[in-house]
Amino acid sequence: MKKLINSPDSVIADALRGMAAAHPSLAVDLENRVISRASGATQGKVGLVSGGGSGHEPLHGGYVGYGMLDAAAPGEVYTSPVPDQILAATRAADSGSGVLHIVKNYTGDVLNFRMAAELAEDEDVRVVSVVTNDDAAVEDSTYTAGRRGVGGTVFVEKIAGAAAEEGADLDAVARIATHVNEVTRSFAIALHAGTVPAAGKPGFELAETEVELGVGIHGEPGRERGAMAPVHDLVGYALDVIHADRPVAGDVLVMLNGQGASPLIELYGAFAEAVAWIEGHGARVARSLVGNYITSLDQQGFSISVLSLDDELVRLWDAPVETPALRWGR
Amino acid sequence: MKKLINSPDSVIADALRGMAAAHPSLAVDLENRVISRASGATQGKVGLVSGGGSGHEPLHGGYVGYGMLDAAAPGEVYTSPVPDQILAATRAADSGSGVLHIVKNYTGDVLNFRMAAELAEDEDVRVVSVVTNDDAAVEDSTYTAGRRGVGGTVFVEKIAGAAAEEGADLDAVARIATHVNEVTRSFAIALHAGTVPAAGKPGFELAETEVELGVGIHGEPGRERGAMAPVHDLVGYALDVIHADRPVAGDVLVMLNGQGASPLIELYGAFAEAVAWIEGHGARVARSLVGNYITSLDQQGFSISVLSLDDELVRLWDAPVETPALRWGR
Amino acid sequence: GHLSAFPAVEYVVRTIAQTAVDNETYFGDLDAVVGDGDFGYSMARGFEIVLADWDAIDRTDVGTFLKKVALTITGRIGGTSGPIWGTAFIRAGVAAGDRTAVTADDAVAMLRAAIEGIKTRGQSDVGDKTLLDALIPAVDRLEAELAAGAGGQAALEAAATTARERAEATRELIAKRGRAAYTGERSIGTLDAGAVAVAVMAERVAGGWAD
Amino acid sequence: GHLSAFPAVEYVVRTIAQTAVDNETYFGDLDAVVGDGDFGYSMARGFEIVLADWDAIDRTDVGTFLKKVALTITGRIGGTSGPIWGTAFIRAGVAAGDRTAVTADDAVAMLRAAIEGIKTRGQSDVGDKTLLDALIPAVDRLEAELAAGAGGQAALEAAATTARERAEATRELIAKRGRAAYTGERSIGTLDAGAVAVAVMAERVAGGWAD
Ligand SMILES: Nc1ncnc2c1ncn2[C@@H]1O[C@H](COP(=O)(O)OP(=O)(O)O)[C@@H](O)[C@H]1O
Ligand SMILES: Nc1ncnc2c1ncn2[C@@H]1O[C@H](COP(=O)(O)OP(=O)(O)O)[C@@H](O)[C@H]1O
Ligand SMILES: [Mg+2]
Ligand SMILES: [Mg+2]
Ligand SMILES: [Mg+2]
Ligand SMILES: [Mg+2]
Repeated sequence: MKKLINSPDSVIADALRGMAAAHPSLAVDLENRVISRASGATQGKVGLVSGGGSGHEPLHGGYVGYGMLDAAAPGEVYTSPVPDQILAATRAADSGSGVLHIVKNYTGDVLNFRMAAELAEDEDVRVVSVVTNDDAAVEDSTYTAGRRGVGGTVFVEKIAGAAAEEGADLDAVARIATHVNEVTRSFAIALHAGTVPAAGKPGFELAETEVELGVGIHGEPGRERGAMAPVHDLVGYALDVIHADRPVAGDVLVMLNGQGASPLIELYGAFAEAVAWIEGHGARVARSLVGNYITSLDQQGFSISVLSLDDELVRLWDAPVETPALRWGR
Repeated sequence: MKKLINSPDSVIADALRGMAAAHPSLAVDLENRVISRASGATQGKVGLVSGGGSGHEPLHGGYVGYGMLDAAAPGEVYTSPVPDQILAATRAADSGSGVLHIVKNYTGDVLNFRMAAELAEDEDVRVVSVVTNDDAAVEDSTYTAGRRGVGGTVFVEKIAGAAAEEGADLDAVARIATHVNEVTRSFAIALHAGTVPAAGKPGFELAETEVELGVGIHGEPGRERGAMAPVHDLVGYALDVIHADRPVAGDVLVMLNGQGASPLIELYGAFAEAVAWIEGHGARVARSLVGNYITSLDQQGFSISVLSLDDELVRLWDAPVETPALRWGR
Repeated sequence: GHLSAFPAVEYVVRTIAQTAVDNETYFGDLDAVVGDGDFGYSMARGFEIVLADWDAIDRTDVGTFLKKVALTITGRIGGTSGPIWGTAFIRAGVAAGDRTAVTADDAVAMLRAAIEGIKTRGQSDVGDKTLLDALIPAVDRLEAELAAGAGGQAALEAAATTARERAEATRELIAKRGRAAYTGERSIGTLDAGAVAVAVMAERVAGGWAD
Repeated sequence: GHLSAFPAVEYVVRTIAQTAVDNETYFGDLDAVVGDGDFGYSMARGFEIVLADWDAIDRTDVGTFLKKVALTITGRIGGTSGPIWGTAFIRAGVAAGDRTAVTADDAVAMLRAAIEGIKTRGQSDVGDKTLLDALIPAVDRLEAELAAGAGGQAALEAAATTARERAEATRELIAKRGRAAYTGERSIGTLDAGAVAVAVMAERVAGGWAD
């Protein structure tokens, strides 16, 4: 394993210093590991906080800014942040109108965010949590840990962020966030595992002829190993799973996301296949994102997220956003 | 080698279909392989055309749009486009005010652009060419092919694009483009070679303990193999070379660019080291870009480009831009 | 060094912490099979601070001591393990209260409290393929041996043996909680990292115990 | 099939094209060492169209024929090779003019014209570690052998031998042109892909030639 790092222990601290230097629009608290808007919490606006393990950049720090998050709490690589850190992010995001916690559904994230929310409530900050769980690869059952939160989290942050910026109150922002999560499904396929710096070797081994179908964003194994195939077939497999779980119909927002080490030229090729599949099923790609939006370190592969649009969601999606990783309209 | 492709022969065509579907602001001519603004050439504005081998995405197609290029001609992977294709891009960019060709200094690119320029002149389109050659890794001598054009090309496209948008005439746009190239130096280090789809194996082999110092954007070998080292040292090496060639002083624009397969968390860490080095040398990072802007397929590594800013360059850099890969101010 | 206020409690906590630090790679590798591989790193980073701060931890009473350790853990260990192990230490501390010495019965009660805390926090129980699958049977065995009149050393050895057997037996379980749960059936055949950690800790506690 | 209008010229062009197609991987691998590895792909993609369109190429005269081939090449082969090989075919075509048959002297003149075209287009000459390092000595040798009274087959064999020797000798050169030039001294010890291609083509032309 070769990586552009100083040591596995300094990865997060070094990256935070880099983010601080690269983005004057961000305030980066190196001590507490909190990324927030340099402008501070917006008076009268619901605050949006997310966080989770690092290694998914630009998620979440890259989505702090006008129209999306107010603060983010990055944990160690693939490890949820600790309660104190989330509490500090919550404080940074609060202007008195309450704070929405956007939490990806992993036990560690859920537990630490819950503890942070309790601490915040003790300080009279009202917190509502929305747990994202859009991964169609995992069976949803009350007997399991449920579905994982993956790519749909980006949609939740953008759309709930726009609603908050428009002045919606905490319950309304939570409602739209919950709705976005409900109408989104994602599925990921990996060609080659990423390497956690502290581990020093890829999270799993795949032969030249194999792919991991339904892989998680932390390199968790998926539903099965499959045979390597043309991107047409891989994209078709992913969309078949999504479609079986929640029909792909009407106008959709599609994110063709790279896992970190698949080049953009491949992601565009994969997106072309996704559009062909979706149009072949009578739906329409009305909005899209193609690129690295929720990654898994240097993992090779892609994920597809499909959201069913309605007029309000289109309006909120199109609303201005100004963050390091997503920017339009201003 | 596993890639998200259908076949090595379809990579460019598939990616162009994907770009067309992803970006309504672009007109993608699949037949001639030309990417231009959907709005057409802007009346009264100098047209900007660039192009070169594919595999460097988002360069150049991702920089077509308001404030940057009018059209781009993507060749086969790592292979310059053909004259007819560049001519078609030139036609798409021309509104009667002449066209600037931004050409990276590689024999193939220079020859094909020259032939295209001759064909365009036959059609009474005035063309001026600016050849970028900012790679400090290569010795510049009239007895050689000269320096390679690398990361500085992004700066040239952005800044010359802003000048054109402001209404500068062809000679003035060419002058600023030439100036940007002259005040920019770049240097790249690779940890692991990228794989050209048609070749099916990495362009070169590096041991776990080795890095390629001064590597080119097509995986061309650099000045020497070096020992793998902490990112602090790698960044220091790159900046030492740049500094020896053209002093890093005053206010600078820095691009910490990923070669395609190095994750953003590492690029931010590398950028932190670059900022520390630059400030340690009494200069100031006044503007920056951190991310994948000129890639080499799935190559692991980074490049640094440093441009000496003055007030006019800052103004043109900050001017609004609206392209798939670079966007601010609108 | 400090004067040991409650040597048995300190010994157990210190052994747990040292085990976590010593087994960073091993525990991480176990978690990597169907989890995400951070268990070893998280535990080592958290417990190494416990060791670094060791002499300074408030020893007013056992409850205070354990709660301070708990705070260090939750403040430093992210992921699932922070809340889980933090809760265990908090609850054990609450059960110990202002005691400054701990009997065998107290110890069992503290472990029971820790287990209840983990169950509530993790919404988990025996059979879910978590550390509880080693911890609960081990504490049952400890209590039974002590009740049957075994000495501390013998009872701990027996409990460690049970912990190890049950940790091994997690291979047969489908993970229902934690990150491994997302893999469903594919988790069969793999060891639960947390259960193995409990077994190794129990073995080291027993191995160094002197009645 | 078509009726061959000028069989010798057609034979040479066809052999060049077929050699390019057959050696895609080999030529690409050679270019990958210090270049960028696309030489084989570019040549194969360009010349396979020449072969696919073969029967339809305008054969009004040798000049027209070669210029049509040249257009196919520059319109399809990107990189350095398109302009270089395209220019070579154009210039040979211009030299051939409206001839419908080609003598040995004509052939040498056409090759000389092609070489001049490459030099001008590429700003290159013998010693720069390009295809010229095989092509120029080979044409010199061809001319000398013919002047000494050798038959076509013998002269071509001799020229092919020279091309091969000189291609091998590119190992000793520092690349001064093309992408390999950026590596400076590190290009020493490697073969120039273009020069090897010229040698293989010359060998195949000679091998299949019948006086
Ligand atoms: N809900 C739960 N309740 C109790 N223990 C759990 C739970 N989920 C996971 N664990 C334990 O935690 C261990 C993994 O810890 P860790 O790697 O920190 O978690 P993660 O990376 O999934 O957040 C598992 O091996 C298991 O023993
Ligand atoms: N300036 C030049 N003049 C003549 N031949 C050249 C020149 N530059 C390169 N070549 C030849 O072209 C070959 C490489 O062709 P190609 O791979 O198409 O070029 P590139 O990928 O560098 O654009 C070299 O092996 C060399 O023989
Ligand atoms: Mg984890
Ligand atoms: Mg090339
Ligand atoms: Mg884990
Ligand atoms: Mg080449």
